[in-house]
This record gives sequence, structure tokens and C-alpha cells, in this order.
Amino acid sequence: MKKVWLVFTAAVLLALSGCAADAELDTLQPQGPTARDIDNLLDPVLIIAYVVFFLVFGATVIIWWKFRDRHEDEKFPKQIHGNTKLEVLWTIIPTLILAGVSVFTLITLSSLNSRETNEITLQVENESVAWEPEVVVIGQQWWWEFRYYFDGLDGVDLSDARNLPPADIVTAGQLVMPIGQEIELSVTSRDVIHSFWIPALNGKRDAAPGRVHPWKLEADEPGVYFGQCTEFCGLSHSRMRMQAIALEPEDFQTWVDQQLVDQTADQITDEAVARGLTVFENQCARCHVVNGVNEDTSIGADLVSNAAPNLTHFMSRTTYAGGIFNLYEPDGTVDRTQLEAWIRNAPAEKPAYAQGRRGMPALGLSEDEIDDVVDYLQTLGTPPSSFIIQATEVD
Amino acid sequence: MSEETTTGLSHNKLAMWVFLGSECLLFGALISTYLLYRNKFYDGPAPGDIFDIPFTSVSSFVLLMSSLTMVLALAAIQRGDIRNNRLWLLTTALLGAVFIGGQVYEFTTFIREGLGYTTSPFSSAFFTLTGFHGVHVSLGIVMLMSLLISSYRGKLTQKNSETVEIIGLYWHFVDVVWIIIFTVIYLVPNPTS
Amino acid sequence: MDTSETTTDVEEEHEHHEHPSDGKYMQIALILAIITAAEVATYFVHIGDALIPTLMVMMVVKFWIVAAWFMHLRFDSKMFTRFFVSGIVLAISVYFIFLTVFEFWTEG
Amino acid sequence: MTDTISEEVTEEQRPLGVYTRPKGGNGWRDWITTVDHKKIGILYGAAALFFFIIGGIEALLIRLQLATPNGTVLGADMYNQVFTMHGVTMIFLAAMPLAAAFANYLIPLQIGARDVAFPRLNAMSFWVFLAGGIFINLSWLLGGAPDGGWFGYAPNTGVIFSPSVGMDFYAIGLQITGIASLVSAINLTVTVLNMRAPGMTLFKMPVLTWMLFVVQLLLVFAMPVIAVALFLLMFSRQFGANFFNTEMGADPLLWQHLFWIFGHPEVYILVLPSFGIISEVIPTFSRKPIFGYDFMVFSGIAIGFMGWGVWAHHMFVSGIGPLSVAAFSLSTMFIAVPTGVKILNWIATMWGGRVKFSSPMLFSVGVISMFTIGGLSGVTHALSPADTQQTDTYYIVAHFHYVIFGGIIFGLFAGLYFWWPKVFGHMLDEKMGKINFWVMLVGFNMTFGPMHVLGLQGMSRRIDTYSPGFGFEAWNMVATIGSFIIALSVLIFLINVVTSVKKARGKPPCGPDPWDARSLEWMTPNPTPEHNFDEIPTVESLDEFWHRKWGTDDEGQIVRVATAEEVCQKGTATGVHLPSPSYWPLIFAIGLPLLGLGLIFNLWLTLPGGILIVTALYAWIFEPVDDPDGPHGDHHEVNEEISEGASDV
Ligand code: HEA
Ligand code: HEA
Ligand code: HEC
Ligand code: CUA
Ligand SMILES: [Cu+2]
Repeated sequence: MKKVWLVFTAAVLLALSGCAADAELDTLQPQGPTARDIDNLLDPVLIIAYVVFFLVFGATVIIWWKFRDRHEDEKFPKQIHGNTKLEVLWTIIPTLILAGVSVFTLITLSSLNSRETNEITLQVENESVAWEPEVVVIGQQWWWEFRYYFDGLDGVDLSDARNLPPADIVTAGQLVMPIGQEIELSVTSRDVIHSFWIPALNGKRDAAPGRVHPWKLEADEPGVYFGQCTEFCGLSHSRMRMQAIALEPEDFQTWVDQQLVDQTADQITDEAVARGLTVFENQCARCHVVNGVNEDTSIGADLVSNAAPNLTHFMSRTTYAGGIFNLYEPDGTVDRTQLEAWIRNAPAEKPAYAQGRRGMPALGLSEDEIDDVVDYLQTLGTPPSSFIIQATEVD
Repeated sequence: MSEETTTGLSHNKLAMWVFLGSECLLFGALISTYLLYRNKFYDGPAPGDIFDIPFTSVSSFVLLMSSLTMVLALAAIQRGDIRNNRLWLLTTALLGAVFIGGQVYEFTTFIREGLGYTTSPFSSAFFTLTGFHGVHVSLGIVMLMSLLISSYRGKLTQKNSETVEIIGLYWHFVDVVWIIIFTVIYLVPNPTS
Repeated sequence: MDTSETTTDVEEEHEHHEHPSDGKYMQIALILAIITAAEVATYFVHIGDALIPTLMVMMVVKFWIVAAWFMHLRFDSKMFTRFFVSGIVLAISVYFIFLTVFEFWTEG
Repeated sequence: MTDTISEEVTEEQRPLGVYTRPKGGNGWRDWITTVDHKKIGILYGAAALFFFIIGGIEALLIRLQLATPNGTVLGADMYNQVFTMHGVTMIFLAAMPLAAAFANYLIPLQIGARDVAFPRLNAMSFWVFLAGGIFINLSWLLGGAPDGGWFGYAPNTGVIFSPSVGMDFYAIGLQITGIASLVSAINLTVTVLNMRAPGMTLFKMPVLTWMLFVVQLLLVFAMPVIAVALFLLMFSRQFGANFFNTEMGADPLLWQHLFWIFGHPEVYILVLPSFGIISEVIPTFSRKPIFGYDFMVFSGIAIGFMGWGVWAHHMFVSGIGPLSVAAFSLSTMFIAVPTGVKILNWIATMWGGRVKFSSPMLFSVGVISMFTIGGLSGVTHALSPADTQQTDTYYIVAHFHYVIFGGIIFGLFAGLYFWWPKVFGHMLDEKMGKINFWVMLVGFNMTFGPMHVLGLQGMSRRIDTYSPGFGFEAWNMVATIGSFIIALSVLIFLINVVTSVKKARGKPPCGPDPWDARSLEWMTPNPTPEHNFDEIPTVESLDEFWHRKWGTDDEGQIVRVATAEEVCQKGTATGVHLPSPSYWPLIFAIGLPLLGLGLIFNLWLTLPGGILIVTALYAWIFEPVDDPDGPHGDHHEVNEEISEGASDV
């Protein structure tokens, strides 16, 4: 029996020491300074924990071998009632250990809460803007919205997340950020409590309605960093995922440039796309916004959260519907089948309450309409680089 | 009580005190919830707009005096003075009823003035807190009336004065809770809209 | 095992002191009434910054008087006081922290 | 639920055996009207085991769903109900009542009393608990179980976000079981303070009684907090109150604070009974007194006390601000100190002893090592920055199953094996008990050990499915297999019970002292007679029973001074005045769920509920204290002195 134990602990140890190379959500493989701080705090404490455990466990093993009663007589061992010195000792030693641990905890905690904002210079519509990287993160059932205000958040009232002032960039599911920069997040929610979490970059922070919680992210290297909503938020909580996409500063500038372009109808030449636009205007525009087609964000008032993903640059994302579907195959072609299935009957792809008022409803479109609207969707935005598309693959 | 117990205290009285200890956390939670929400009156009336301090002062005074009559009822039964015991029990119950009457009046006035149970977090917290207190007082009245009934059936004598004492403890507790509510909820300056 | 100095045992005397007379109760009630009047007076007479501390002091005094005299805690077993005070102290400290964590005191 | 397993054995032979009560006659009536703390204890135990299996089956469903990625065993909606009900059932309907079973059965016996202070209230507590448990589970049939998680964070539990009646059942059902806990806690508090045998000072009470006493105090002060939280939820759902309506400026953290102010003391409410149990088992099988009795008692009190100042460690990421986080982070860490004192004292008790690893002892040693793992992972959560990575992942799930299953369920099983002969008069099979333990140990570690890894690899909790590719597949499969091994071990336990009952049938009860036990409850014969003690013993020391059996000779050697049979009372006293049975506790309890159903479905239903409650209360008050035809109603003056104790409430 004891062998089982040893093998098991060995396995746990191995796994803990980072054998699982492909774990995209692994908390023990930090990819940014904050996550690294946290990891550095945890690791030594894990070692202390192992030591304490093996002391306790070792003692029971010794008792098993040494003090097991092998006689069937009525002899008694020495009757010891206690020992005050020992008691004091094993009160003080853990206290000291924990006092030491708490010092490091406080240090890490304060660095976790410190803010180090560098302004970066961005070109926004041919103007140079000094931007303190700040992103508003809004959770709702069951996807995330990210808003960029290049004039800063000072004048932006975030107290009612269902009714936010227009932003320069509104995107969903994927937070795009420059590397080597601390990005300040303002996390809030439009309905219930969610929790925003990109394990490789930082711990999590709850998104609560009516409250704005500060948080931050920083990545060392370009890449796609996966996350998952971790506060239970109802039916599709497990299908509320997100990614942070970290780009080189130049690539980030390119992304910003692309996001600032509106989708006006006069660019459309293809007939199917034009028909798709009509479908969009008739069916989708009451919830979704495509800048240049419709503006009013409150049309989808029948949704509890009052908002659906902004689709202006839909194709610039690599996942959709709360980050659960990949928009592109690894070779860069669009996975139309899945997208059509989504538009055919979204609740069948991602559970939503039958009573509606959240999530995307099944709209009962004909197959032709679906085809057209997907054609139209495919014109929205510039596809990301193949590096991002490939990094989106999980395996 | 003749019963011998380890501490020499009666089970019933000890149980009542343990229960009152527990009630402290109940009312504490309700009061804190109220405090948290006293500013959250949304579109409805604010506490400062709507409270009628003179009126509440009178009903607070009534409840406070019911504590006196309660203790007099106890003193009477402990002396074996059944007649005065009944008198004071009845007075206590009546004073309690006046207080409850006042509360009902207060609530209906508030509702007329636009402060319903669902008007705002403030209104929900206010009605819940004072409602809980009111239910406690009402239960107290029921218990006092039961005492009176058993007194008229000849069951309440000097020997079981402890029953009166225990119900008295409950009654006084409900009174001290109101002492807190009256100060913290009514007298401390209230926000207005 | 040192068990001689246990606290809550038979030894604990529960001698029933003479309870106060009716007259005494009336006096106490009169004091309560006067404090209440003073409390209510603060609504009409403005005393500035001292208001809240004054109110709190009066509230605590009233509370204490009712508990000590009407509820007989002064005369009764310490055990009762212990439970009641535990409840009160626990409630006050826990809910004080609770409100503090909401930044209740600083929100104005 | 117990009388279905009854057997045809006459009452004279087995006055108490739950499995051996006569079927015919009014056997079941005896059970539903009983006010005997021992029967109520047995009822608690049976109900708790029943709910444990329900909760366990829910757990197995969870594990089946998660065995492979993109699982299809349960849909998302069903999954959410199942894990919520698993948590609720296990915590409130299995672990707490199983502890209550021990508290009810053992407290009066360990302090040398004939019953609890308020026998009828005690019966009421049980029936109200059962009514609440059944009520919550009725939701499966009446429109969907609760689906907001066991801590039901607002506003996700509001009507908009949780439109089924499930959360109504949660709010009202837990309120009902809460009443049961509070009443029982007051009852047992008074019992411990007021009904100790002569000479039994507080510091001669067995550690188990001490721990249970601390638990009752925690319950007394913690239940009202959850009561308020549940009222706020109920009023919000039923009457549209705005406590959690964030559109009007309400703060969703209000619920979290109230829940966890209760919730953290709750986890010590759960674990302290188990700590108490193994504090009885370990000295017995080490043949040594408990090491550092005073420190054991005081650390228990310290844990209970400190448990009130740490609740926000469940809220490190909910946005309470860095200062609060820092404060709660530190307070949480230092709870490890008194807990460590306990662990080390148990080890010191065994150290240098002559340790017999019988099945209760195996489970106790299991607690020491498994709980330590859970406690240590708890300390890693207390590092608030690290907890931002851990919270709401399977690393937390691993933590709390290690403390709960490793700390509580193992401890309760130790207790079941240890006191089974006391309660039923026959032993459980030792060999099967040991197999039971080893299978459970392996299954347990296979199930919950991998969850540490899963959590650190980023697997969130409360997800009905996960995608392949994140590295979750292998460990989830291991965990699922492990959970079925646990199920097997529970099955072994059940088989052990059945075969042991069969084997014992017709045989005389086992001896009075199968384990060379130490505390007062063993001074009554096995199974305990209805009146407990023939004569209330006078207590001189901790481990009174043991000291009456063993003395020291001139050389300081321990020698037997009396056999257990000699020390043990015969259980033959007659004419002891015991409180009479009553129907009203049960009737009262039936009223409550009706009231609840009325609030949820149709207010008219509250009418019969209310009538039942009021009738029961008044009948209760006016019911004669003694049933003239009752079994022990003979009220001789002579017996008056030993009839002390139970009040007529
Ligand atoms: C029986 C129940 C029980 C017990 C006893 C504990 C004990 C502890 N728990 Fe646990 N806890 C739960 C049940 C329990 N917990 C549950 C159910 C949850 C999750 C609720 C939910 O979200 O659903 C939870 C969650 C939980 C969290 C929140 C995690 C999160 O959601 O983010 C935290 C954070 O600090 C925590 C900490 C602790 C600590 C520090 C202890 C300490 O008391 C442990 C102390 C013990 C030891 C440390 C081991 C022995 C000590 C020694 C051998 C001495 C030497 C030690 C050192 C020097 C370190 N627990
Ligand atoms: C006392 C508390 C307790 C106990 C004992 C358990 C026991 C178990 N729990 Fe527990 N669990 C919780 C309390 C508990 N749990 C809580 C509070 C939560 C959080 C809920 C929430 O998030 O809201 C949780 C959540 C939780 C999850 C996470 C769900 C999620 O986040 O999505 C998982 C997943 O594996 C799990 C698994 C298990 C397993 C496999 C067992 C096993 O140990 C169960 C073993 C028991 C059995 C297997 C029964 C065996 C008996 C039989 C099978 C006999 C058959 C007989 C007949 C057919 C007649 N539990
Ligand atoms: C009633 C509101 C509503 C209507 C109408 C609607 N949608 Fe949606 N849509 C949503 C919501 C809400 C989501 C987010 C769902 C989720 O991720 O859980 C969504 C998500 C999407 C997404 C994924 C976006 C992303 O980045 O995650 C696409 C693409 C989409 N909808 C296309 C359409 C099209 C095309 C139509 C019309 C034919 C349409 N929607 C009509 C509400 C609506
Ligand atoms: Cu959003 Cu979970
Ligand atoms: Cu906790």
C-alpha cells in the first residue's frame, strides 16, 4: 500500500514540476512579470508544504513501524500526559514560518496592486496619441467585451456597464495588447458576476455588475494566451472563454489601424455579400453593431445585458462565441461549417436559457440567408496573421 | 426551579439567553444590511425625506415603557401577586400592540408616500429590518397573551414565575434592539434625496 | 491535568439577590425616559459634531440599563452575561469589519 | 427509513438496535414519536448516510460527465443542478447531520446524563432537518433543482438569471435545516453546561464533547447569519426585494460577505466533530492518554474563535480592495497554528504508544495525514496573490475535498466503526473495516489528488465540460476511476453493516468494552439501555472509565483493578423516569415544508402548513409532561432523584 502512495506522490511531483508542456492554461508556466511574481511566491511555499507534509506523514509511518502493538497482552506504554515545552515549541515554529511567509505575501500583494503605467504613442486616425494602455473589460453571459478609449478613461463613466459611452475600439472574446507593457484593466459586468483570467499573465479578477475592479496584464512575448471565465455565471459558464493576444508594438499599431476602419456599404461589390448585408440589417442589427452600418447599441434591449458582440472586425478574431469556436482552420481558411451552424441555431451550439434574453437566439434563417450572411461576415475585418491563427490551436 | 443542574441555572432560562446571544447576530446582520443601503434609495424617497421622528419617538417611548410594565409583571408574580401580574401583563401586551399599531401606520404612510417594499435597496432593507423587529414584538404579544390565558386558567402561579421571567427576557431583548434601531436608523442624521 | 480552577461550575454561586422594588424599577424607567427625551431633543436642537457620539453614548447607556436591571443581568448568573456579551461583541466586531471592508465609513 | 430493515427480535433482547427492532406492533410509531437522544442520534445517522449516498451518486454523475472532454452524460443545465445539489447535500444534509448524530448520541453519555436538556426539541430538530432535506430534494421533481452553486452568489441566483424554482427551494430549504441546527445547538449547549454528572467539570469532559460543544457555540452564532442571507435571497425572489438588484445600486458582494461570515465558521463546524472523534479513538488504540489535553481543548476553542475573522479569504478576487485582502490573508494563515497543534498532539499521543491499527484507528490516522494535505493546500490559498491563480479552479476543489473527505468523512467513519458496538450491541467486521479503509484511501487519493494538478494546470471548477488539448484529459479520467473506487469502499461499508447485523442476529450483545475504551459512555452496557445510566456516576478524572479499570501498582506499573464487566453498569434499573414520546415535533416539522411550498407555488398552501405548525406548538405546550401509559411513566418518589435532567420542553 505504501508503494502506491510513493508512486502517486512521485507522479504528482512530476506533474507539478511542469511536465505538462501543452497546458495552455497552466498557472505554473508564467509568461509575464505579474504571473511570475505569483509563481515565485507560491513555489517556496509549496516546498514548505511538502516538508511539513512529509514530517507528518513520516511520523505516522514511523509509528506504523515502531509503535505498532504486536503483542496481545495487557501491557501499557509509558503514560505521558503532555509536555508544555513541546507544545510551546510547535506553536512557535509554525507561527514563525507563517510570519516569514506572510512577509513575502504582503510584498507580492503590493506589487500585484501597484500600477506602473507607461504612455505609449499611437497613431489614431493620423494623429499621434499618448495612450496609457487601458482596456475596459466587460463580462456578460457568456462572452467578454473589450473596449479601448484612446483619450483615457478619465471622462468615461463606467458605473453602468449597460450604457457605456462609445469607444474607439470595441471587440469581443479577444483582448489585443502590446507586449512589454503593463495594460491596465477596468473589469466590470453587465449582468452577473464573472471572473477574468489569463493564467499565463496574471491571476483572476471578478467582474461584478455595478462595480469596476482594477487589474493588469503584461506579456513578455507575442502570442495567444488562453483564459476562462472562472466565476460561476450560469448555464454556459464553461463556454465563456477568452484569449489575450499579445503583439509586437508595431503589430499592435497595425491592429489599431485596422480596427478604426468602418464597414460602409459602398465597399460591397459582390451580390451575395450585398444580400448578406440585407439579412444583417433585417435580422442581426437589432443586437449586433457593425460600425458604418448601424450605430445604436441599445437596440438589443431585449437582451438582459443590453449588448451583443460588435461584429465590425469579426474576421480579425480567431475565435468567437465566448472563445469556444475557432474561426480559422490552421491553414488559414475560414471554418464556414461551424459559423453557419452557429447562425442556424446558436443555442444548439452553446446552451442558453430557453426563455431567451441572453445569448444568441435561433433566428430561423433559410439556408440561403445563412450562406449570404456568412459571406457578408467574411468581409468584416482583416484576418490576423498566420502566427496568431496557428497559436490559437490548442493541443 | 427545583431541578438540580450542574450550574444551578435552569435549562429554560439558560436556553433563552443562548438564544438571545444568537439573535444578536441576526439583528446585527439586518442592521448592517440596512446601513449599507441607507444611501441607495434609487429613484424613491430617501430616509431623510420620509422618517417622521416625532411619531417614531412616541412609539419608541411606548415600547420602552412596556419594558417597565413587563418587569413589574414579573415582580408581581414573584411576590405571588397574581392580580397585579395580570394587570401588568395585559398592559405590556397593550403597549406592544400600540407599538405595532404605530408601525403599521408608519408603513402604510410610507407606502402612500411612494416607499414600497420594492422601491429601492434602501426600502427593502428598511422594511425587512423593521419588519423583522415587528414580527418579534408580535410574537412577544402572542406569548404574553398566552401567559394571561394560562393565568386565568389558574396555571400561572408564583411557582412558575420563571416562565414569566423568560418571556420577559425576550421582551426586553426586543426592546433593546429597538433602542439601537431607534438611534441608528432614525436619529442619526439621514440622507435626503 | 489542572482541572481545579474550572470556571462554570456548581461552585458558581447563583444566590438570588433581592430584586429591586417596584419603586426602583419606576425610577429606572424614569431615567430611561429622560435619556430618550434627550435623544429626541437632538433632533430639534443642533449640537454639531458631537451629535453622533452623544447619540451613541445615550444608546449604549439605555441598552445597558435595560439589560442590567430589567433583564437582571446585574443580579443573575455570570453565565447569562457571558452568552449575551459574546453575542453582542461578536456581532459588533464581525459586522464592523464587514462594513469596513465595504469602505462604508469612508464613502461619506 | 429505518424501520424497513427491522428484524423480528424481541425488544427485551435488543432494546435499541435499529436494525433489530420488531417490525410489527407499533415499532415505527416508536421511532416517529421518540424523544430519546439515542434514537434521535440513530435517526440522524441513518438520514445522513442516506443523503451521503444521494450526494455521492451526484458526485459520480459529475465525475462521469468530466471523465472525458466534451462529455455528454449531463447537459449544461443538468450539470449545474447536479453539482449544486452535490455541494448542498453533502455539506448540509450529510456531513452536518452525521456530526449531529454523534453529538446527539454521545454528548449525554459522555457527560453522564440521561438525555439532552430538551428532549422534545431534540426530536423536533431532527424532523425539521429531515423535512428540510426532503424539501430541497423535492425540487428535482417540482421544476428543477437549485443551479447557482452551493454558495449561490448573487445576482446569479436572482429570478432573472435563475428562473427555475430551484433557488427558491435552496433559500427556503436551507432556512428550514438552519432552524433545525440552531434549535439543536441551543439544546446541546444547555445540555453540556447543565447536565454533567457530579464531578464532571468542564475540564474533565472528553475532547469529543469539548469539540462538539465548540461546534454548538459556532452554530448558535453562525446560523443567524446564513438565516439573514437566505431571507434576503428569499425576499428578493418571492417579493421582489432589491437586496441584490445592481441596477438600483445594490452591491452583489453583500451576499458573499453574509454567506462566508457563516460559511467559514461552517467549515470548522464540519471538521471539529471529526477532530473530536479521533481524539477519542487515538488514545484508546495507543493505550495512552491524549497528549496535551488542555492544548487540545484550547486549540479547538482557538480554531472556533479565529474562524470568525477569516471569511473574506473566499473573496480574494472579488474586488474587496488590497487592504482587506492583506488583512484576511494574514488572519487566514495563522489558523494553521492551532490546527497544527492538534495534528502534532495526535502524533505525540501515538508516539511511544502501543498502537493497535484497528479500523477506527486506521481511519483516524487517515485523517491526520489526509487532512494535513488539505490544510497545507489551504495555506497556499491563504497567500492571496497565489490564490488569484487558484481560486475557482480544481485546486480549490482538491483542497476542500482533502479537508472534507480526508478530514471529516474519514473521521466520521472512524466514529462509526468505533461506536457501532455501543449503539447496536455488535461489532462491525474488522477485516472488512480494514479493507474498507484501504480501498477508500486509494480511491480518495486517486480522485482528489489529481485535482491539485488539474487546478494548477488551469482547469476551472463548475464547468460542465472542457475541451481536449489543455492537458486535462488524463487526470480527469484518473479522478473518475478513483471516484468509483470510493463508491466501492462505501459499498463495502454497507455490506459490512448488513453482514455484521446478520451475523449478530440471535447472538447476545458483544461485551461492554470491546476496545478498552476510556470515557464514560462505555460505562453503560452495549447497546445502551434506554435510560443510559442505572445510576449517574460520580466523575473523578478525565478518562473516568479507564481509571476505574486500571490502576498503578507500587512499581508504577499499570495493573488492572477491575474488569470492564465489573465497572460497567448492568443496565437493569427499572422505573427510571424518562420523558414521554410525542407526536408534535413531527407534526411541527411537516408544517414547515408545506409553508415553503406555499411560498413557492401557491400561497394557499401556507394555510395547512401554518395550521399544522400552530397546532403543534400549542399542543406541545399543553401536552401533559408524562404519558400515564408511557413505558417509564411510573413516578415513584424514590426515583425522583435519578430522574434529574431533562426539562419538559
Ligand atoms: C472542513 C472544512 C475545511 C477546513 C478545515 C479548511 C481549512 C482551511 N482552509 Fe479551506 N475551504 C473549505 C473547507 C475547509 N477549509 C471549503 C469547503 C472551501 C471552498 C468553498 C467553496 O469555494 O466552495 C475552502 C476554501 C478555502 C479558501 C478559499 C479558496 C478560494 O476559493 O479561493 C481558503 C483561502 O485561504 C482556504 C484556506 C484554509 C486554511 C488556511 C485552512 C486551515 O484551517 C488549515 C490548517 C491546517 C494545516 C495547515 C495543516 C496542519 C498544520 C500543521 C501540520 C502545522 C504546520 C503547518 C505550517 C507551518 C503551514 N480554504
Ligand atoms: C461533505 C462534503 C463533500 C463530500 C463528502 C464530497 C464528496 C465527493 N465530491 Fe464533492 N463537493 C463538495 C462537497 C463534498 N464532496 C462541495 C461543497 C462542492 C462544491 C459545489 C459547488 O461548487 O457548488 C463539491 C464539488 C465537487 C466537484 C466539483 C464540481 C465542479 O466544480 O464542477 C467534484 C468533481 O469531481 C466533486 C467530486 C466529489 C466526489 C467524487 C466525492 C466522493 O467522495 C463521493 C463519495 C461517495 C459516494 C461515491 C457514494 C457511494 C455510495 C454508493 C455509490 C453506494 C451505491 C448504493 C446504492 C446504489 C444504493 N465534488
Ligand atoms: C437577440 C440578439 C441577437 C441577434 C438578433 C443576433 N445575434 Fe449574434 N449574437 C448575439 C449574442 C448575445 C452573441 C454572443 C453569444 C455568446 O457568445 O454567448 C452573439 C454572437 C454572435 C457571433 C459571434 C461573435 C463573437 O465575436 O463572439 C456572430 C458571428 C453572430 N452573433 C452573428 C449573428 C448574425 C449573423 C445574426 C443575424 C443573422 C445575429 N448574430 C443575430 C445576439 C444576437
Ligand atoms: Cu462568466 Cu463564468
Ligand atoms: Cu474558509
